[in-house]
Amino acid sequence: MSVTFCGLELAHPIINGSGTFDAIAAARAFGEQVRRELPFAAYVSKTITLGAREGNSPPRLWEAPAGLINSIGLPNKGLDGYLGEDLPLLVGMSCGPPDGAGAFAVPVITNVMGSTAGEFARLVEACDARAEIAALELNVSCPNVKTGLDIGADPLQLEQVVRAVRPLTRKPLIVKLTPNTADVAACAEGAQEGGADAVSLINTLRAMALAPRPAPVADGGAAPPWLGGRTGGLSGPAIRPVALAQVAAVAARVTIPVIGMGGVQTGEHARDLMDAGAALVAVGTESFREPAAGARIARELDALGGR
Amino acid sequence: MSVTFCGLELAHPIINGSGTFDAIAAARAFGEQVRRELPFAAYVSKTITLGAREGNSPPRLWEAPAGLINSIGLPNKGLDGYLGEDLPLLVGMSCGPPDGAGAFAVPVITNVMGSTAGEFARLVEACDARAEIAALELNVSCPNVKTGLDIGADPLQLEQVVRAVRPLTRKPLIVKLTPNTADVAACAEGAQEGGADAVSLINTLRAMALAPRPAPVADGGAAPPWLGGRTGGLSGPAIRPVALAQVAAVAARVTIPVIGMGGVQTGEHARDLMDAGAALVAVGTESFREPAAGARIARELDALGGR
Amino acid sequence: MSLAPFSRRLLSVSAVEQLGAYSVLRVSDPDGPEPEPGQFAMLAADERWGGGADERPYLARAFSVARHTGGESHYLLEDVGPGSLRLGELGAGEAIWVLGPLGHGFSEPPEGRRAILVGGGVGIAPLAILQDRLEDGATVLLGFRDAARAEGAALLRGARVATDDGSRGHHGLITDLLAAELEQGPAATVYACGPAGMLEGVRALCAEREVPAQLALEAAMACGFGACFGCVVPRRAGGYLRVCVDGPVIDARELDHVDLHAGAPA
Amino acid sequence: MSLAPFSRRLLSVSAVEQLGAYSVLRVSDPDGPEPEPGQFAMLAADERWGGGADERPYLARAFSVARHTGGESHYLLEDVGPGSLRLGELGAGEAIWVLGPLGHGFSEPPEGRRAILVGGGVGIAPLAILQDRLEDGATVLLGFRDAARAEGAALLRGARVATDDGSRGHHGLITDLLAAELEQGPAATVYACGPAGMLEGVRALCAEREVPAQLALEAAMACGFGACFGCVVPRRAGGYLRVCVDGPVIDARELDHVDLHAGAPA
Ligand SMILES: Cc1cc2nc3c(=O)[nH]c(=O)nc-3n(C[C@H](O)[C@H](O)[C@H](O)COP(=O)(O)OP(=O)(O)OC[C@H]3O[C@@H](n4cnc5c(N)ncnc54)[C@H](O)[C@@H]3O)c2cc1C
Ligand SMILES: Cc1cc2nc3c(=O)[nH]c(=O)nc-3n(C[C@H](O)[C@H](O)[C@H](O)COP(=O)(O)OP(=O)(O)OC[C@H]3O[C@@H](n4cnc5c(N)ncnc54)[C@H](O)[C@@H]3O)c2cc1C
Ligand SMILES: Cc1cc2nc3c(=O)[nH]c(=O)nc-3n(C[C@H](O)[C@H](O)[C@H](O)COP(=O)(O)O)c2cc1C
Ligand SMILES: Cc1cc2nc3c(=O)[nH]c(=O)nc-3n(C[C@H](O)[C@H](O)[C@H](O)COP(=O)(O)O)c2cc1C
Ligand code: FES
Ligand code: FES
Repeated sequence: MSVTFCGLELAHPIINGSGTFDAIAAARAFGEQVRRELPFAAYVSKTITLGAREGNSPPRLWEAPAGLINSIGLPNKGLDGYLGEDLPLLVGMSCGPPDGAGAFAVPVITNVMGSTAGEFARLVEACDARAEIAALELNVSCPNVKTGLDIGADPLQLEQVVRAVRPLTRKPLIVKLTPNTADVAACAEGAQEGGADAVSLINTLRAMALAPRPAPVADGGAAPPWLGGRTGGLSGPAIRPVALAQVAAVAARVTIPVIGMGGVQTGEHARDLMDAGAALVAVGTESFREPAAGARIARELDALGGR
Repeated sequence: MSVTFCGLELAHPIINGSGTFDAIAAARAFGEQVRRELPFAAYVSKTITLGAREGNSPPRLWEAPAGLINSIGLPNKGLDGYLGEDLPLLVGMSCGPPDGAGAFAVPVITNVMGSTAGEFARLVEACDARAEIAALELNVSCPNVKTGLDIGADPLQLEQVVRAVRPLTRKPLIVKLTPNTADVAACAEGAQEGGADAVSLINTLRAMALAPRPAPVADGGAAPPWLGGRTGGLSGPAIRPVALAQVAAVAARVTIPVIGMGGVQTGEHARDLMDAGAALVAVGTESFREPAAGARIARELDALGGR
Repeated sequence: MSLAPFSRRLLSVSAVEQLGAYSVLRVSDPDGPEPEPGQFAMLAADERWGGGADERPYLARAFSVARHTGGESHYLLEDVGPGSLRLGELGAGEAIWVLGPLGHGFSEPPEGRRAILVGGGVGIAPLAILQDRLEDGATVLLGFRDAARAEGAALLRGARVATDDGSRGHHGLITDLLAAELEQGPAATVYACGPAGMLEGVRALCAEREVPAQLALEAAMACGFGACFGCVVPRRAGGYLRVCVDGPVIDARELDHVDLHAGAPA
Repeated sequence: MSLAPFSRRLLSVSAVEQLGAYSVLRVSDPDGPEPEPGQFAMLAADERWGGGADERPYLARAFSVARHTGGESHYLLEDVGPGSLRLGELGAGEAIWVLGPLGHGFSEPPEGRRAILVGGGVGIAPLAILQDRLEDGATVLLGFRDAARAEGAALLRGARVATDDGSRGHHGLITDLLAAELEQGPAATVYACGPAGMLEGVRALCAEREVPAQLALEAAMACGFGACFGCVVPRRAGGYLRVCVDGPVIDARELDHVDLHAGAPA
């Protein structure tokens, strides 16, 4: 069931969604076994930005029908902190194939976000210099400083950003598309035109929750947004049907491989995304409910007949 | 708790979402009581097109986590059939205010969709000529014949369409926005600039389901899309957090009133949308689970203190 | 046709009883309208409707009224998914939402024609209440996959049974028995309910012999009262019928064939 | 700190018992690691987790280990929403998913300082297992809203109680009792768990008197093992702490104040 993705040999097609599994923290909670038996065939880092970020003020979570709204705000140590402190702890992890035979090395995919093409370039250059990083994922769900719209929501702008960073690395370049757009397939095409080696989707859907009543709403007044970041992103089973539609639309339009994600909880959900055209499947929110979900899903997928 | 919306006196702020309540069929199933005690303060017709449409081939439904995917395909008798056969049956309905005092007349809002500005113009003109129609709702979730993208997904294009039909009627003109876009607030602004009297949102999120296994998937092959229309639209509780975010974004940007909808099941959900800026709230999928849901939600909203 | 009250009603479960591979859900409904044979109701448990496989069920589920007697409605359940599973778990006294009776039921047999009731699997349900109401009795032919399911035949009186695996009654299709029956006496009206394949067999057989047939169809339903346009089957004359309001009982001549997609894939 | 097995485990409920306004959920876990006082577990019912109010719960819920004895873990539940409601409904023999023990627990009192345990409401839970493990005994001060909740005090031995409505024990805040206690003997270490307002009172009181305090915090959690970054509270030195991996027990000096938003609004 091992697969090759952009030249990387993977034990199985299940990886993690960026920002949904912290291998370093998990090893603190569960011990070193996490590093030897990572539930994912590749490890995607959370989004790294040039400077360090604290993230949004709490509350950061709201449970929705069959889903979760988060407004985490991309807390991270910044590029230097990541490369200096975290990356060394992320190398050398391994995972088992679903059939239990042998162990596979787990490549690190580093997810980065800039707010300009220039920032993206600096991030990509710095990551390119590090042999421990096997591939890069660009998080383009970031507002354009001028228009306020996500860079990734506009096919042309996206193409330009990817084109600008493409020459800076020979490592596989994955573009994580935003689902909050009119035509995600056109965005995927833009990424491909710009030189991306793969696209991944879907990121979370823009969503909101209001403060629960009664407290702390002033009498008669409107309830304010609950999350510190005002809006957040919806993930989990609720978005699975949207993910399937977007993955199918993208896979039908581009020739580069697609990483599908969004609400995957079982091997059948993973197979659905692969049937729709995904080469790999990422698990996000389901890992919160079950830290070893990725390994279970890989086994279930295997039992379904390899895909 | 009665409200005025675009000059219409309504018993309460709860109306139906287009295409989710067929008053004529309901009267066949439940009797004339439906017409006397409609659960909605205004009745929104399903989407009417110039020519008659059969709709998509079945299957048309798929149950999703906390939601429903439909691929109905806008079946309708066409403009002439609607105006000639259905409209006469839709006038004269009444509903009670939540406190049970007296009866209010229920105005008819006719929802229309064209595939070009010209088609929209013909639909609006014909509806304008009918006194039984109190207001018009334009469904702009229709693909532009040239670009394939929804007319309503592009602020400029939307503004042009609205501007073109605006002079053709003095009846209130509501624009039903598509949620499948990068910046729904910009689209709302476009509608307002074009002369809309109100906007309504959200329509369903583009979604997909694959055929359940084992049958009828050929062994080893990929499961095909299940729905006759391949993709469908996701509605119900799953999309409520997305609806809240979009309604809040739109209400913060436009000055015209907003009709909020998406996954509303209770008075609290309606209040949330009103807190986010909606003047009226529409109930869609919840009516499928409970035909009189609209009246219950109006009562619950009333009990919460008027909003 | 009996009209449903314009609101779902919170009723109480009297009992759930096993009947071979099926279960019979009995709901106390002393004040509800008397359903007609072939009508159905949309059912949902009051508590814990949701949270099953894939976070479902969410919508209510359609079930034929199998019997209505002593102020109780009976429904025959086959556990095929999260909705029927949850309903089958209900205990006496638990609350259930009922919207119904809905839809257009069976009509009386025309003068001079005897009734033949043909049921397949859980589709025997509406034939039980039909048998209760038919004054002149009827021939009853019921097909099942296996003997465990064939125990369901006890729902009707005097049924002749066929099973796919031959473990009870005739080894083969129920349409074999119907063909023989029509051979003997073609002055009949056929009332049929069951899987799409069986209904198509019945339809073709009756069409060939010019025997009138009333087919009780199934289709995935979101609402049950004509609101969603989701439950359609193609009509011979073109366009679609809504199974919930134009059916579920449809004159076989309205259909070109019984569409496999009408209900769940078998 | 005890490490959790790297997978949630399907365990079996031994019993759910009422304790005044609370219930005690007992889960059989003979093979699991011994939790340390202050550690917690993420719990979810195996069946019907979902389908409650607003189609929730979806994520697992954090509960402090209140006691661990005889191969059983005990959790103290207050019914505040769909998750705690569902867990409280579980019956003996039903299956429950347990991820844990998680987090960083209480540490031993420094030499020469006696332990004062201060609990509020359902927050008394981790103090029970702490009392079990403290060799030298401890002063126990527990505050509750009313007498029905104050019955929870039976979870610990020798507790002095305060209630907001005066229906049992001291009429007033538990911090009143703590202030008096510290007046008498300031060579103490305070272990506290309860609502944010109470914890802030304890923090301020101890800060003023330079008494060390260990606060067991609550925050909305999606994962419980550092994956989601959702459970943060502001750290005095700037930035945030993740309550699940940096806590839930945090040295009071790390905090500028206990944020009301840390947990649910009271
Ligand atoms: C008029 C009428 C009368 C009926 N009478 C009876 C009766 O008397 N007794 C009885 O047992 N049944 C009856 N049915 C059928 C019953 O309503 C359906 O089988 C119902 O879907 C069961 O719900 P479930 O959750 O148990 O199964 P579901 O999960 O709904 O599965 C049923 C079928 O639906 C398909 N399916 C699977 N997943 C999904 C999904 N996510 N969304 C949509 N479809 C899906 C599959 O093909 C599956 O085989 C009747 C149906 C109709 C329309
Ligand atoms: C380390 C730790 C230990 C804990 N120990 C215990 C314990 O021993 N006993 C105990 O009873 N509790 C304990 N809790 C608290 C418990 O985990 C929460 O109360 C939990 O949320 C209950 O789930 P629920 O579904 O019952 O309630 P919820 O619905 O989660 O409601 C709880 C609060 O969350 C807020 N809320 C409401 N709706 C939502 C929503 N949709 N999304 C997010 N928040 C919402 C509200 O403010 C509400 O008051 C602990 C928490 C932590 C972090
Ligand atoms: C708490 C949380 C944090 C996330 N952080 C990031 C992130 O840092 N970068 C990113 O590209 N995506 C991030 N995501 C999005 C996920 O990688 C994934 O695209 C999305 O959650 C959909 O998958 P799921 O439904 O399986 O969770 C985050 C999602 C969640 C729930
Ligand atoms: C079965 C179905 C049919 C619909 N048909 C239409 C339609 O004809 N025109 C339209 O503008 N919206 C249509 N909608 C969208 C609804 O009006 C509404 O915008 C959407 O369902 C979100 O609300 P809800 O979650 O409360 O259902 C339809 C929705 C459903 C579920
Ligand atoms: S089930 Fe909705 S129209 Fe028939
Ligand atoms: S609960 Fe997820 S990081 Fe703490």
